[in-house]
This record gives sequence, C-alpha cells and structure tokens, in this order.
Amino acid sequence: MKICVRFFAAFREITGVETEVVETTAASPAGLFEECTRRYAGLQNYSSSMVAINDEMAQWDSMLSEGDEVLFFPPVAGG
Amino acid sequence: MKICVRFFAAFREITGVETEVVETTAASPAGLFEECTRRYAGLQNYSSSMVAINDEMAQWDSMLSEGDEVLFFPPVAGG
Amino acid sequence: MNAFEISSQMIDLEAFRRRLLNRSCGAYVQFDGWVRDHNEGRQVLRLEYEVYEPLALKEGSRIIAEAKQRFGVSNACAIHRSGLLELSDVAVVVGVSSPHRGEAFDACRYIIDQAKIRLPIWKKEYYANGNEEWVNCQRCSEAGHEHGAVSARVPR
Amino acid sequence: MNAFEISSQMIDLEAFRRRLLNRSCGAYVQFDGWVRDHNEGRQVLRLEYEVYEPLALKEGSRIIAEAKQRFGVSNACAIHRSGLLELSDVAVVVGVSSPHRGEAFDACRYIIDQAKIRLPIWKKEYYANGNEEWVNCQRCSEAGHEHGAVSARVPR
Repeated sequence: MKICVRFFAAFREITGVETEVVETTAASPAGLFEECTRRYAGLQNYSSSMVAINDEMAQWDSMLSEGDEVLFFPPVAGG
Repeated sequence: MKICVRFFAAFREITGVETEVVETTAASPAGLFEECTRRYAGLQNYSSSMVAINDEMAQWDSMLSEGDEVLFFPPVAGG
Repeated sequence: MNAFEISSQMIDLEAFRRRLLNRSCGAYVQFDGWVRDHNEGRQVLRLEYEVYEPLALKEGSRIIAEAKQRFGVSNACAIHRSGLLELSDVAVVVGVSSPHRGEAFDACRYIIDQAKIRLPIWKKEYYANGNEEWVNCQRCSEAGHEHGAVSARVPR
Repeated sequence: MNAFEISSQMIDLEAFRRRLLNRSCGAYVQFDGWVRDHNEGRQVLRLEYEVYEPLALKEGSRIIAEAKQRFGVSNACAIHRSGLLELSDVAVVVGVSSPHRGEAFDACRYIIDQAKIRLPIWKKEYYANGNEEWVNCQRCSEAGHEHGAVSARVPR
C-alpha cells in the first residue's frame, strides 16, 4: 500500500527528506520506520521518538491503512 | 517593670489603643497579654496570634526585661 | 533594591520582572495574589492591608534568603502592598528565576506560603453589605500554629 | 483566542496576562521559559524551535483542558514560540488563574511538564563554537518513554 511519510527536525536532516510517498508492506509505524533505517544511513532508533498518523498521536504498533500519512518525530524538546 | 505594649489590627480596634506603657510584674508576653485581657473587654486568646519583642519575633514564654517593647499581633493574613 | 519590599503604590510588574531576568536562567515562575471579589461566600468590594513594616521587611528578607538557600535558585524577589486595594489589584507578587524549572516552582511556592503565615500583615475586607472585617489566615485557623519558632498559641 | 497558541512573534506578556485576569480569582501563577545562555556546559548563542503546528495546537489544547479538569482552575493559557530566538527571549509562557493558589501552582506545573514531553516541538541550539545541535528533552532521555498513550520507544 501507499503511505506518505514525513520526517521532522533531526530525522529530516538525517534523511534529507521532508515528505515522501512509499510503497510498503509494513503493517505498523514500527515496521515502516525499520524500512526507513535501511534506506537512510544514520537514521537511528532514538528512544522516546514518537509517531503520529494523520495528525493524531499514534502507537508504534498501530495498524496502517492505504493512504495514511505517517509522521516520524524525533525526541521532542519544547519549552 | 515598665513595658511598652503595642496592639495591631484587630487587637488595636478592640482595645482602642495603639501604644501604651504599662507597669507589670508579668515575666513573659503570655502573662502580659493575660493582664491585657482583664483590662480590655473583648480582647481574646486568638489561636495563632504572634508576639514580637523589640522588633524580633518572640515566643510567648520569652523573658521580659525593663523597657522592652512588646508587639501583640492578631493572626496574620498576608497575600 | 531589596529582595523583599512593601509598597503603598500599585506594583509595576514589568519592572519587577526585569529585576529577575538573567541570561543563565531558563525558568521564571511568578505568583500574583489578586484582590478577589468574594471570600467565604461574601461579596468583597475592596480591602486594606495593615503592615508593620520594620518586622515585615526583616521577616520577608529572611523568607527569600531561606528559599534561595533551600532550593538553590538564582534569584528571588517579592513585593507586598500596603493600604487600600481595589478588586483585581495585585496584593503581592513573588518572582523566582533559576536555570531549571523544578526549583523555581518550589521556591516560589515556599515564599508565598511562608509570607502568608509569617509576615506581620493584616487584611481587612470591606463587603457589599457595608460590613468590614479583619480576615484570618484560613490555614492558620485550621492547622493551628505551624509557624515554627515565630508563632505560638496565646496560652489560656 | 485559543487557550494554546504557537507564535512566530515575540510574546506580549502584558496582553497574555490580561487574558487571565478574573475578579473571582485570588491567585495567578505564570511560568516563563527563557532562552538560556548555556546547556550542558556549552555556551548557547541562540536557538530555533521547529513546531509541527497542526498537532502542537491540538495536543497543547488537550493539555490545557486536562489541567483545568484535573485541578479545577478557572482559566489557563499557554503560548509557545516558533522560529529563531535570542538569549532571554520568552520561549514559552504558561498562565493559570484560580480562586486559590495551590491548584494554580499545580496546574501551571502540569501544563509545562506535559508540554515539554508531548508537543511536537524541537529545539536546535547554536553554540559559540559554531556548532549546532538538536536538543533532546533531557528527562525523556533519562526516564525513557513516560508519555502515556502518545509515545513509544522505536522497537529494535
């Protein structure tokens, strides 16, 4: 299925990509992120990273659906 | 001995006195206050009242000395 | 300028805040006590603070020093009003700046908590029905005398 | 105006405070996050916040609503900056008004604590030696993922 992936902050700088549409068989954001780490050298499993699907915070093991937009957030640091 | 007594806020309004010099044999502020309650109808034993001697916070059983200025504070309510 | 002040004039909050600005501080916590339009079910129109300044200044500075030492904050100040105040006036302001926020919150709360029970300051409320009354520190009445060395119940 | 906002402009603190003024409130607690000149031993010159606004606004409003419900405070607002900030600029401000002070302190602290770990906001620091770096939320790194439903460790 087709998924739109967006990288933020450090993730965006590491991958050099802000938005991409990928064809994936990953069932969850965790699997999708794993695919990305194989494609982009330097993209790591940060602890405390977060994921959102279609502008809602989500779990790493949430189900992905065709056309979802998946947002990968490195550890946040507001304030 | 001679002691200068000052009443504040509610105490001043009850006694009608801001400052007075009294001749007393009371050994402590507690005894002195007790004397005042006999002199001034309405002056009560408020819990949480405080006492100061010569502009320093003091204990109710502190020792009094000739010429001390004793300040009787009803319960405070700053802020 | 002193860390603790009594003011008979409206407090200039912008100037107050500027005193605490510090480039090495990432956190600033401020508490304002505002004059509230009610107290224990009664409508308050205005109020008046009586302050015994010589001791209030001494004890206020002591509280600030305790907070700085206890919580290790960079800077702390407070101003308490005296005289007549109208609704929404600032009766007291406490500000604390610190590299991190935890200790700034703790120190600010310590200062206002202690100020309310230790400073020789009395509040008279004027009510809509024409009455007026000296107000007790509610917590004191409830908790008895928890003021450490500076307080005691008047013995019977 | 919304209870939680993102601003690319300098925050007007006086206007912010006015929004929270309330005659039935006796207590106001404000937290400012200031841009600090150092972090973990390095000299910071300025910093930049990247904010993913659609979600930051949603999550920020949720945090404010949680605080109001949990602590029963009258009013609460926050503004977080985006973009480039200089030393001593206000990066974030949180204000809470309430009849009494205990809940105002608690709610203010809850909001800033949650904001730091839940909002999709990232901070890049620019150092005196010319380097720049994305900064992790220190507590997150130390404590692991304590973000409740919204967070998870990326699985290995």
